Amino acid sequence: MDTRQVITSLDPALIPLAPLVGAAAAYGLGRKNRVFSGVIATFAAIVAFALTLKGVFDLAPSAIKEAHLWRWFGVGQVAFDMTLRLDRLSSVMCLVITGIGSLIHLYSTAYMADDEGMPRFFAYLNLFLFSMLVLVLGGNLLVLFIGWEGVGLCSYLLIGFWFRNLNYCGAGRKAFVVNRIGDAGVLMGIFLLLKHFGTVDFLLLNDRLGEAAALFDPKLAAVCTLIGFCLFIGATGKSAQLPLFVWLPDAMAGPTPVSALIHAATMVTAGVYLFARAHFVFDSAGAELGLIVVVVAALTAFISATIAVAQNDIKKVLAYSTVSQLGFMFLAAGAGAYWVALFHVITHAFFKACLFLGAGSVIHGCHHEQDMRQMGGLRRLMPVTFITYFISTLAIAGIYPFSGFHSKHAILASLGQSPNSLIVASAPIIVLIASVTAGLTAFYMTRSLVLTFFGSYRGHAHPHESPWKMTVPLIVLAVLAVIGGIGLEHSLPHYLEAVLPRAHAHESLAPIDSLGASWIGVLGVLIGVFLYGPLASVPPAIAKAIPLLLRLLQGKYFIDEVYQTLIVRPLEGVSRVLWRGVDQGVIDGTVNGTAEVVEVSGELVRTMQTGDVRHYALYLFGAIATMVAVYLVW
Amino acid sequence: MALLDGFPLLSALVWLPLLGAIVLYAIPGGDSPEGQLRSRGLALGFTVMTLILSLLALSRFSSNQPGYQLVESFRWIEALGVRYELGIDGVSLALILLTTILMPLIVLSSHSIHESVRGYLACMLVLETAMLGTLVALDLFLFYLFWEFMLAPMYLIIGIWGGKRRVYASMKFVLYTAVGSVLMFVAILYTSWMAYDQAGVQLPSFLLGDLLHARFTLQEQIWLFAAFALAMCIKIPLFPLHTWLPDAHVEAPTGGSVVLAGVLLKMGLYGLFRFGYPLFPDGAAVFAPYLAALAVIGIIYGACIAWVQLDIKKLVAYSSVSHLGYCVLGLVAGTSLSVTGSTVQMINHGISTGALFLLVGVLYDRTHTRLIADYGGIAAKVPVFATLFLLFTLSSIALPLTNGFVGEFMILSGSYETYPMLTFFALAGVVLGAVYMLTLYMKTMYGEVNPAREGLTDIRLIEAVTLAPLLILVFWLGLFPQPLVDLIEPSVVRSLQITKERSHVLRESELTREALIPEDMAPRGVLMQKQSEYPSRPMSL
Amino acid sequence: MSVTIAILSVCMLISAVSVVAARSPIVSALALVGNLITVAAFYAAMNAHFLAAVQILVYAGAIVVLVLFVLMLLNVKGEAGKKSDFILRVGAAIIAGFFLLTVVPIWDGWLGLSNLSAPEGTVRAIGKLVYTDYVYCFEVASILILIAVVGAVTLGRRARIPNIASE
Amino acid sequence: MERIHTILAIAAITFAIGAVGVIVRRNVIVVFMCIELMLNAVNLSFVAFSQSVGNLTGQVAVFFVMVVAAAEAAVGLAIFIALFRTARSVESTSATELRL
Repeated sequence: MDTRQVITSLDPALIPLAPLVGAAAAYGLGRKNRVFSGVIATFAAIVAFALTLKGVFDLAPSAIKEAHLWRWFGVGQVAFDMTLRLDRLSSVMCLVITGIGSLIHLYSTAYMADDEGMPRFFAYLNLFLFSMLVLVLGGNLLVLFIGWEGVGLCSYLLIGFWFRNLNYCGAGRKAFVVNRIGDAGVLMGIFLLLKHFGTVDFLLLNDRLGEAAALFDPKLAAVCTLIGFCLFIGATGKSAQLPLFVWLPDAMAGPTPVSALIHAATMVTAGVYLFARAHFVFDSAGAELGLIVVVVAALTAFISATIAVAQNDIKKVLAYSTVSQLGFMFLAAGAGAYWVALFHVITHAFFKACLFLGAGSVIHGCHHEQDMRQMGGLRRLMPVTFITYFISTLAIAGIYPFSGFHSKHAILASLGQSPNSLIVASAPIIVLIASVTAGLTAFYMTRSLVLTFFGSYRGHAHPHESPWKMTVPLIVLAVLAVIGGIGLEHSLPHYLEAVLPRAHAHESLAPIDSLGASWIGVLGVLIGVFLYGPLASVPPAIAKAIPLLLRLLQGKYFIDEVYQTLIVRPLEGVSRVLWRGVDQGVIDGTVNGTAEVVEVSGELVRTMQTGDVRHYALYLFGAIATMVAVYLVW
Repeated sequence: MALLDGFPLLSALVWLPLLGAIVLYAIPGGDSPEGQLRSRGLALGFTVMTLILSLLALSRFSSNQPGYQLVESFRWIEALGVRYELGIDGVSLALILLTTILMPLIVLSSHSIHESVRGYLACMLVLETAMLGTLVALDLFLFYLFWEFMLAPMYLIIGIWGGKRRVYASMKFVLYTAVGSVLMFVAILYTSWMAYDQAGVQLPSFLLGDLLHARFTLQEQIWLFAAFALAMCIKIPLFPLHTWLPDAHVEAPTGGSVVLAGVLLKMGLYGLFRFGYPLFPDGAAVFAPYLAALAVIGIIYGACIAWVQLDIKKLVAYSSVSHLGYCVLGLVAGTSLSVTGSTVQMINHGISTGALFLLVGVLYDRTHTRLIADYGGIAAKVPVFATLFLLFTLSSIALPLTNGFVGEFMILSGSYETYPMLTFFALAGVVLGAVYMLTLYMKTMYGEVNPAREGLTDIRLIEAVTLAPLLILVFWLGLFPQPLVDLIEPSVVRSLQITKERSHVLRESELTREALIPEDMAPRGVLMQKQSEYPSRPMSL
Repeated sequence: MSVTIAILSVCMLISAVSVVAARSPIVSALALVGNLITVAAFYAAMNAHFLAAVQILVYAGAIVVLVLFVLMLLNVKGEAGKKSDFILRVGAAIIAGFFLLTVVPIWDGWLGLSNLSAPEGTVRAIGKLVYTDYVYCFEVASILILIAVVGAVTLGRRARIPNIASE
Repeated sequence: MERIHTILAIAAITFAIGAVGVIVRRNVIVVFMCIELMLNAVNLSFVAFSQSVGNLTGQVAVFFVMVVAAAEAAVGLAIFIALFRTARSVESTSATELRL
């Protein structure tokens, strides 16, 4: 770990520069010719991908390419620089971002073809790529924070892209605000780091923590736990974990490519990347932090899986499945197996992006119809979309040859071998919940597959296969979803060995055993096929039997409503009271009150001026008399 | 620059706008169309010349040279010991630059004023003189003179060219500020008298340099600082004393709002920084926790109320209360990082809120209404305006890469060391900030187009020219704030130094055996404890 | 001696009260004359002979005559007995009470004065004093009287002052 | 009883009566007379004091008071005539234009 060579090179700076220039060009030139903006944006994404490849090509295991751009700001010893670093960890993320980003850009040129806001869309999409790359390449926590809030902003802009519809904008605002709550956590973490270690630069932090650990500083664990917890809050905000996941389902209001890129593949994984990048904080933190993370992750996975089962909107199903899969990633991250979390990030990026783009293709085909009950029997009408969707469903279900199995299996395995004693102790329960969730995942994905592609077409549009620009990315992603698991199972840990602790491959099972190990996924698929295939009458019967449970699941456990009534409404009420009551009532009251007092007393004195001389004589002599009396009495 | 050595740069800087106002009235022509155009041109000319002078001052200012620079000192009122003493340091120069940059933009934005334009511009120029004077004065008496002098033109601007309730608003504004500053004047007199009494010289003096040698007991310091703080906190405005701001903003014309939010509010903070803390360090230390608490309450209180506002200008006004709460927290926290951050945030707030008011002005000129309900979905109608409004909103909610973030981050990280709990609540302000600004943006810009706003025209050239410099500044200070920080930091560190030394001197003179906070910096081990560099009383929150 | 003082005091009080309480102004003018003469008698009793003479000559003779002249000129009838409103009467009573309060210390000799005999208040003595120590006052007094005369003339002239009531 | 004390007491009483007269009476001229009454009371006490103190300054003061009284009478009466001409009455209640 400490034999790292820091090479100064411009690569890390060029990678985010491409989408930035692309965004400006797309918006600027695109206004004249809409399609042109799509081309520029896609080209910029591809250029970024190429630059990443070039950067990664000659990257030695423990080498770090650093671009120290300029001193951002600094007072006294505390200083923050704009430094971007490309090392093995960030290169993996960059490849995923730019790779899938380019595919999705290509896909969007067709998907958004008939939307007059195309230049704006592609400008925001490229801006998102820029922010995500800055986040990943950030040399210190502050530059990471720039990307962190940048992606929050882009997701706000893209969710509310069709701003005519107010509740889309509401969803965008909700996403931004909930992310902001998470960002407050990251900020808190930064302040703690500054206070206790004087820097937020990852390399320096790594050394100082190493020093402190060597000195067996008693307070180190406590401080790191606190910092870790703050960063975890930030991660839950950005990666939609239990308390702060409410924004992700609403984020489906944005166009589908946005959901695919931002709310499936890249942005939501930022939390996992933060864990991997700041692993030294979590490693030296107390065992309780790891346990909290794992428990929250498991609960999130399970709850969102149960909700997904009862959703009828295809994008909502995928959204909750994303939240669930993120739970899996945090299981691994919490357990200290950072490379496994990254492994699942990559495989999830492949099949989830494919699923979303497939859903997008279906929606595009059915003229913006998102309700699965209005679809069905599309396998003949949209064969390519069907095949790719089918493959991805098998992948996410975690069935042997597909990538989903390998990463999920690695996660469950990592729980057992985690250095964190508490996690190992609680591993059985966590694994049980995870397996049940995996089964549920298989079930609801198969349900969505069957409802959309099998049976007869229930909608009244006439769906058609999407053009090549949409199907090519689907195919590429489907292929990656298949080979991703096997391909990366051993090469990824080897690749990340120098950068992440405990990055060593698990012994891979023989094909037959792994087939056996994926029995949960197979079981889920079979139940799904039977329930929504031949025994189609059974689900409505179940629904009638336990209406309460169904309403609870469809209503998403009413978490939104709980937040609304417990936090938003009272806050608004209090603000109104503060405004009317305190601000105008009390403070202005006293101010205007004093004015009135002066006015009233003025009025009183006025009555004394009667104009009659004798009254004045009275006051005059009265005064003299009292003076005389006082003089005498005194 | 040899030829400029003798030239009294600061006096020229201060009195040039006043000369402009006089020239405006000297030339006949009054309110005829070409007369108005000529007076606008003249006013613009004078404000730009003042800007050039301030840039000249910047070029001749070297930030690492200790003490005040470009000092001019003449005897003025001999008997009272009042000297006409001007001088600048990093902090005042930064605020001067903010003023001289905003003023030309305000003159440019005055195209919406049609009746007695000459009077309006003259008021603005006189106001600029008063503001610059306040920033350069080193003599407490002169400072107070300019401080009071600021009220008159502002009263006229709100009172004559304001909205419907302008008389009430301007009266409230003037009375609020006057009450505070009268008390301050008493404190000034007392201070100078004590200094004169102790120093035994034959002439009293109001010079800051001399007053710093005076000795005050803790009791005196508490009362004197309270008087200063009251005047300054009304101006800032700090939480309970802020109710004049929304009324003043709502009723002021566009230019009035910009100068009020952009510069006038900063005078309070500048006053505290320049006079309040150095003169009465222990008194300040006693008040510090309370001011910090009020600041944080102000942050959250301002944000909450802004959220439920119906009038855009009132919303932005309450957001100013919230933003300046950060600046106060930064100043009171007392570490060099937080005080520098507070000054930087003052400049940033001036730019972003100034721009927001200009934008509201643009809307107001077209629709003559400021109610959020009258707008809706105008992003489709005015895309360029919507983009500009979005960018300045982002700067206002402190998004990284915009100027707002730099100041806010420095304040919060700086004040975390002295007031950890308060900084945690201030963070809630960051979230609330996003809530109310985005709500405003959503309600006005997004959704179906409001039928009443069909014929809305997009930004004209003159409005774009007014906003362009501010937009450049937002991103330039967001990406490269270090030059500004380098300008401000040495003066802040020096002022903190003076305050700490003076606090020791006063404490020895009090001969109280108070346990001093161990001043030596803990060796930079793992847990680097850095207490506030202001002398702090044991009861910090 | 004390008998004359007593008589004079009684006359003084009666005339004072009748000035105030008299129904018609003429009666009160006459009562005022009586009062002035009593005061002149007091001066004589205290050897202030010059003052007694001047009192009678100036005060009783000139001022009260002038008053009577005005009374006659304006043909003022007595009031129709309208009592002035309550507050004034109560106020007057209270003030009178306060002033009478001063009598108490005088009465029990609090001032500690004695009956020293002062030099004769003859014309020579007062004249010497006026023209030596108080000559400035004397000049000022003469100017004052000049101003008073000029004032009276301007006020009295009929033509110049617009008759407000008639407009 | 010292002679001086009775005189002073009488002067005080007369002064009080004059004050009451000034306040109570509506007729302006009677008010004027009451003022004269008060002045006389003061003169009396002046003389009494000069008597007890032993020098003549008291009496000179009385002399000057008389001068003032004379001037006052001249101007006062002129005012009353002007008042009568405008307000047709000498009641103080009829001249209240200066009311706020």
